[in-house]
Amino acid sequence: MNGVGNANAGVGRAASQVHRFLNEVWRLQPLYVSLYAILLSFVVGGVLISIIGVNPFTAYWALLRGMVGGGDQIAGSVARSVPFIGSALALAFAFRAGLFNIGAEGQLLAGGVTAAFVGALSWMSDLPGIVAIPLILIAGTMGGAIWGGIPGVLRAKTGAHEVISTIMLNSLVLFGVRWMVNSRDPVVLRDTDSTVPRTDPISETAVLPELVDSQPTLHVGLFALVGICFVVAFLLNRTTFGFEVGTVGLNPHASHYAGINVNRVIVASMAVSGSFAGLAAASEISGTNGFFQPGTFFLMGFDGIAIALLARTNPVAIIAAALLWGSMLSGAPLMQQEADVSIDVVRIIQAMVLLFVAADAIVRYLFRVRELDQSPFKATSIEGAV
Amino acid sequence: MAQVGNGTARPVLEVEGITKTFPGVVANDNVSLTLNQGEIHCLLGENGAGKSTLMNMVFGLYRPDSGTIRVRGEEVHFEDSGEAIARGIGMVHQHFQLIPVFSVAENIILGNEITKGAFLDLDTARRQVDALADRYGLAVDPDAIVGDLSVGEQQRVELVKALFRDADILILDEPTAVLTPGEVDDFFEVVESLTGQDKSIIFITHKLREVLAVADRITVLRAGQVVGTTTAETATQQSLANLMVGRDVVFRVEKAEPDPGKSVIRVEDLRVTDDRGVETVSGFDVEVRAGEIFGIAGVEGNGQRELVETICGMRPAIGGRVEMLGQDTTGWSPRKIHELGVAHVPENRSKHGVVAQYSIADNLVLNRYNHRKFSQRGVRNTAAINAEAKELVERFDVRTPGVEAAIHTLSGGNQQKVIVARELTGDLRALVVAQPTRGLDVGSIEFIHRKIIELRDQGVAVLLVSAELDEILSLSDRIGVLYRGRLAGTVEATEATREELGLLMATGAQS
Amino acid sequence: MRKRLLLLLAALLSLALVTAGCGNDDDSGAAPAPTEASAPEPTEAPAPTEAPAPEAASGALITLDEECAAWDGIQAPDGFRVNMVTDIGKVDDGTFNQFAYEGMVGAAECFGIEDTSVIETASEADYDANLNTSASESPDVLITVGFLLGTDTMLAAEENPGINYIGIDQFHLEYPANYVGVLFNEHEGGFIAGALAASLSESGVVGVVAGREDVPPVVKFVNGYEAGAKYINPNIQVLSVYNESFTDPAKGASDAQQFIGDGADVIFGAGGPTGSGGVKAAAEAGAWGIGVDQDEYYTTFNGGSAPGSEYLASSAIKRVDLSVFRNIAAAIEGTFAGGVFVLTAENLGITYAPFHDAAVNAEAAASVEQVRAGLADGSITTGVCGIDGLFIGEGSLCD
Amino acid sequence: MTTVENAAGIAGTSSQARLDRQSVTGLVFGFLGVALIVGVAPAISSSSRRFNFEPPPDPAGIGFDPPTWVTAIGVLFLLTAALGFAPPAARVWASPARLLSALAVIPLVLVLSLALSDNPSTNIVNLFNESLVLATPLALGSMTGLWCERSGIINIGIEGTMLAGAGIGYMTYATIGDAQSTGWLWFSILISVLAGGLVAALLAVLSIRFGVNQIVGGVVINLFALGLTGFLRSEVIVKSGITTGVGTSEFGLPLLSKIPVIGDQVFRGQPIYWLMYVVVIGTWVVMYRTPWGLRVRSCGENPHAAETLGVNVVRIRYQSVILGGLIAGLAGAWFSMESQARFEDNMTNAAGFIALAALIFGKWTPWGAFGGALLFGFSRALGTRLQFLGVEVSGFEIPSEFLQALPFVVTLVVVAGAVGRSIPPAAAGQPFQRSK
Repeated sequence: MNGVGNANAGVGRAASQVHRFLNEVWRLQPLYVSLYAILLSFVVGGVLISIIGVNPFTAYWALLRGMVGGGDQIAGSVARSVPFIGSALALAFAFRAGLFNIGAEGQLLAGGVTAAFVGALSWMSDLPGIVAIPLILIAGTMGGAIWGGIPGVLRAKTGAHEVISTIMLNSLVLFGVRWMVNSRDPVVLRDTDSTVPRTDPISETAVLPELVDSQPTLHVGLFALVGICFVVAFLLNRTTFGFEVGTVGLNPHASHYAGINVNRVIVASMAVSGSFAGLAAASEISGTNGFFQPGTFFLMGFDGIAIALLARTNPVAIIAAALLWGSMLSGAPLMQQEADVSIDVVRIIQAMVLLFVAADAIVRYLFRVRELDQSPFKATSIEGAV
Repeated sequence: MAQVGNGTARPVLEVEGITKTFPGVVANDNVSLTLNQGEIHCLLGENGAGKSTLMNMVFGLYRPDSGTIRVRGEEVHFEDSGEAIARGIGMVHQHFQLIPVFSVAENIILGNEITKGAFLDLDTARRQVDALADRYGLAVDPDAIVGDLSVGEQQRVELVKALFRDADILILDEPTAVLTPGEVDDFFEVVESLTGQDKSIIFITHKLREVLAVADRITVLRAGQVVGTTTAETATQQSLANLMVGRDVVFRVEKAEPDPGKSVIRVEDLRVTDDRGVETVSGFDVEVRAGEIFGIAGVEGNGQRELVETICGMRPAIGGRVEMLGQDTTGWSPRKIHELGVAHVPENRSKHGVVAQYSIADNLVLNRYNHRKFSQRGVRNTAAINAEAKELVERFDVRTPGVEAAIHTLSGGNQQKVIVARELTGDLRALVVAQPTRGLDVGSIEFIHRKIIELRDQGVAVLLVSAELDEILSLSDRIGVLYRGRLAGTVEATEATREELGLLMATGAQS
Repeated sequence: MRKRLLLLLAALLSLALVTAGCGNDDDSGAAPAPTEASAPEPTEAPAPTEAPAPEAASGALITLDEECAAWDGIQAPDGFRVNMVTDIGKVDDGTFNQFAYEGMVGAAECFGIEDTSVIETASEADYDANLNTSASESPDVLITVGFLLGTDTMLAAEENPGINYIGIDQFHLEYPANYVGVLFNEHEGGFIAGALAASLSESGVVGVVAGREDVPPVVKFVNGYEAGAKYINPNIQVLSVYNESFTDPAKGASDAQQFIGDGADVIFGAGGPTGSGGVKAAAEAGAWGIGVDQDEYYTTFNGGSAPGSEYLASSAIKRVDLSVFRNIAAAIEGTFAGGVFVLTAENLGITYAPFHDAAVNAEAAASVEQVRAGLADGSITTGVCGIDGLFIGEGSLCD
Repeated sequence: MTTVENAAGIAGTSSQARLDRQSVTGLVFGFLGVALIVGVAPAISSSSRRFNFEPPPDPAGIGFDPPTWVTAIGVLFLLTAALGFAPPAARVWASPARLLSALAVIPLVLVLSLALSDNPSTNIVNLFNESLVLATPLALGSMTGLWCERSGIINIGIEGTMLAGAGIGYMTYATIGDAQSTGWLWFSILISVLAGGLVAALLAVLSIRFGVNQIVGGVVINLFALGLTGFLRSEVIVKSGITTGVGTSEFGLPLLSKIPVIGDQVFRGQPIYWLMYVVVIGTWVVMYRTPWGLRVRSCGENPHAAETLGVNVVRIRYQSVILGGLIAGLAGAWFSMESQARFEDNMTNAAGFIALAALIFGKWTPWGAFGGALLFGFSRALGTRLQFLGVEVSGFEIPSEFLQALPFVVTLVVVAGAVGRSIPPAAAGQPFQRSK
């Protein structure tokens, strides 16, 4: 760290050369801050790694190979990232409506368990894949939408703050699915043939086609979730619904004045937001797991918050942020295996990335990056801005 | 202290060569000003002329780029308003700087708390507040919650706040904007009595009549520069107005005789509660006909906001009915009412009128984004929106670099023009307009007034709510006074006098 | 389907018997290299009647050093590699992750294995990727910890026939030749703890602070505990609480306080740090505590330096380390063979810890040892299903 | 977050045709009353049950007959319902009756659960006592939130702050100290507190100095604390070999703990538990009775007005956020040095988020937030109690997962049903730029 401070001038000079190149050749100016934030975070992580007596370059080399060291690693990293896209979109979409949906964790579970239930229905195996696959995805999406919609309804009808209600609903659904999947008396969703508490396996016909036989499996769900990002971008920027969501998020009073039904937008945004988490869960159930186990989505919702914030709630940038996040988690095991550095370090690096991207003033100072535009992280108060 | 009469040339505050720039704007350009002991010095200028900026520097809220400020001959460089307060400067801001959830006493002592040991001593504070109130004739209840007070009472709290801090240089920023004519007179008495007790006062306003009534000396600011200093004896309304605006100003709004048609807006026995559940409109009746402007005068806080919001569908009524174009629209959504051909220029520009972060184009279609013209099958037609926006920007003379600029980059007047442009376009049958020119410069005011009259001449029923009595008087065909949620009386504009309206506003009773 | 399970259970239990024999061999210290669980020629099994000496209440708890001595003469070849993938958690978290790790480290020291590495799993979504990463080093033995990894371990074992997989707590109907599923008769451990609790209790009320109910070993411990307590004192009242998390010692402590408030004077903790929290709170409050999995005298009570260690009566031991150790040894020896490897009271995989500082009266000590021996020789059965931990006759898989 | 709060305001004003909360409550009580008298009371066992006030053997207590009590509470509910629709003169009694009925839910649940259990008695003093103990970190955490949000800074990093306090405090105790002696224990608790303050200072710098969205700041803190404490645990605490030690010890309050029967249960406790009361009362006193508290509240309501009176908004916000952090650090010490002297990864188990919920539940007031923490602590302790009493409803034992979910259900129901909209400090979440 101190090296960075002292060499600020040098870094600044070098950085401006890099800027010119990036700027003129690739027009990547908006990315500077993010790139430097990542760099800085790895430096901080490297210091920690050195403290425990490991050569940071060895560790990072292993991490890098774990992330992108070969076709299998790349596919695995991408596959690990796919569900994060959904959980991050869940936060990002609600955020546009001025709602803080920290319930993706629960919406994933609700979507996953619904998808697994529908996927394992006996008549699913009679359906062709072209019907069964959309059906299981829709089921999961609906599950997520309903679980996301509840806090929306509570917010609209009773004013209950969505931060409380989503925290409570996260726990409720977790206990609910644990019971459903574990209980033998009565049997709710448990696969009674398994000693592991999980649901019955879904029908073969409902399994999403595999793209690469990596660990975890990279499946067609990738296209669904990446596609959804572009759909959401279009939805938010080009449709009347997106306009309503954005208006409610920026100024609910003006929305009310302009004839927008604010309550309906709140409920719809929460439901749509939950549906993304539900879709992500369904695609995991269908493409990777083949059954539902309550622990599968552990922390995916909370990581989604960080990813969405890292991407500044921009739906397309979420793809990149999720890839970064997922591949770091995916690469961490190799770092531990080869360098004996635990995943905690990756967690610290991730927090740092988010920190430096958010507090871009630090990065701008260190690397002499000009302020391009108002950072979306700077909360603007409506009154203050006018 | 010796009694010092008006005009004694002993300066207590000298401002010399002050310049202050904000990004893109020179707010004050080499401004100089002297305040003498015991005088009332009026600072006159249009909105945006730089009056408040200058005073915020004197009060330590802003720091000047260059120039000096001297208090009683001593040069000062305030880091914050605490230092200004310590020098005996007090300021009553145009937008009251009060904390609504606090009691009066808490608001008054905040920052200069009275303590007993480590704890707040609210008893002593109450006694001191009462004493101040008695001494200056400013009745306030120390235990009342400020959010529950009327604006007039809130202003008294602001004054007591300054006096509590032993201020002897008082800066009053547009203090009369929220008062009835009668209250204004009372207020002037208070101000006079303050100068009698050794206080020196800077009085910021853009109302010429008041300047002439109260000022000893007058300094006129225009576009950040001092364009003249004069005394009340030598100045006339016309001369001051010309100085202030920089050209000849026509006071009267030209308009033809009204030609009222059939009833368009009819409100019967309307009852509405405010956000806290207090009934603020209680049994209001009015009828506005096509082709007339019905002005509603009244002190703010008498139910204007709730009335307008209910008529336009933004707030549910708890009783009575609203009828528009022969249909019972009580309980309709804002959208349904809008689609009936009812436009609404909202009172609170930043809260309701615009979405600050949106572009001018998006704000221009804020309540029409779903019309076929601007969206097809749920997809917005950006080209059509921008084309419409360009046309409106031109027609309404909005000064902007482009329609895609965020609206918060515009001045208040131009933002209001955007709202007016949005609302006054299309097939209108009725227009509900609240405080349409608040905070605007003379040019914008004239423009908006013209537009409203144009609409009325086209046969639109206009309900105008304004706290500016001059605006009501010059635009309206008929005038109603809103007092405690009821219509206290209706007069024909041609027969209305300031005095009569003032009395109605203050007491709800006709003389 | 249930019939099929029952058949397999029968197979499983018969295998368990065999393993049991091996266990006793170790105990007697006379055996050469113990034969592996799954090379079943029943005749090889020495007579299980050779019960441990009565005074050896703690003698049933063999150390890894003693185990190592029993495997005297075996050395790992150069380049022999053992890898491990934990369940969610870490190798120092005081749960089966740690005990498995200790077994691996012990084996590495004993047999001179130089190449080991561990991956700690942070999320269930990482199971298959971690197994794959670990397998990429081509280890000779790969230990996977936890029943949730069972499915992925099975796939990995089929894909990598050259790697010997040791799966802790993993039960399947069939195993490939390179995959051993290690199971534990936790219900027996719970039964021993329950018997001890009932023997110690004066109030006639005992409690158990448990982990999550959807984790079968936890249920096996809890129900075994209840059965054991009632075996000693049919009128005893057993209070039990499942918790939502394994890492909430504060909640465990609060549970124990509630038990004590209702008269419990012995508390068994069966749920990782949450359970330990209950045991420690009980001991500090002057009620008896009984630990789980490993000897909590050394972990929760820091070798006796933590307060209340005189109230830690014992711990229900589940020798994860031993199972790992023995299977690694088998792999080195070349006798590794797929199948179920059950640790039971019979083969000393399930036992109880020494009393250490606790003044357990002779009567209680004798009765707990009697119960252990009874479970070991089959004269006592727990009445709890070894698969799902439910009581037999109440809808368990064993019915 | 500004916009979020605004959305709530709109949501309320425009929702029309809503039955008012009071008549809904009345209807619910009426329905419950009928159900209790007609349905429940005859169905439950009439064998006598007992509430004990102290642990066995021979506890003091009161015996009762469940159907009678259930009927009595049912009648109370019916009366409450009737008062809601009574002539205006009688309605003055409606509000106290509703409160009484709401409180009667607690004995109702206890009576019912004991009646449905095969255990004839349970120690209710202990139940309430454990509720308070479980509420300790939540109450402290909600005071953290209170100080931050009352000064205008939203803090969703309470969880991370607590965790950092817990981890760093125990690390100090185990490495620099000996994990044994009282002196080191108190030193380490102090370090916990300071660590909490330090983490909060990070949030303060991010949100005040850099104008970072306060929610992002909180997320960063949560992530960072999780990684850092995990790292420290593995690399420092475990390697030190001292994974457990001597925690704080109980003491009885003078005189009070000598009260017969309950004194020794209710008025005995550990130091951080007692400090919790000090913090709650202290928060209330300082916030409402001192000049500084007045200034803090003014910064959360209208910082610009405060600035015009010479209040240094930036400094006040730093001070309150850091003070909040110190309190969260103390809550962390509760986990790692009071409840148990040990540290586990993520051992705070979302207590920070629950504390946030308690704060909103309590409408940003000290006593309200404390009440929210109590409610959560009570339903958590009750969930445990119902589990081990073996409550069976028509032959089926309630699954443990349902009872574990109890606190979350109760909070959700209360927030959505009874508390409704709570209005946060007006300026919470808004960055403050000093005038220049």
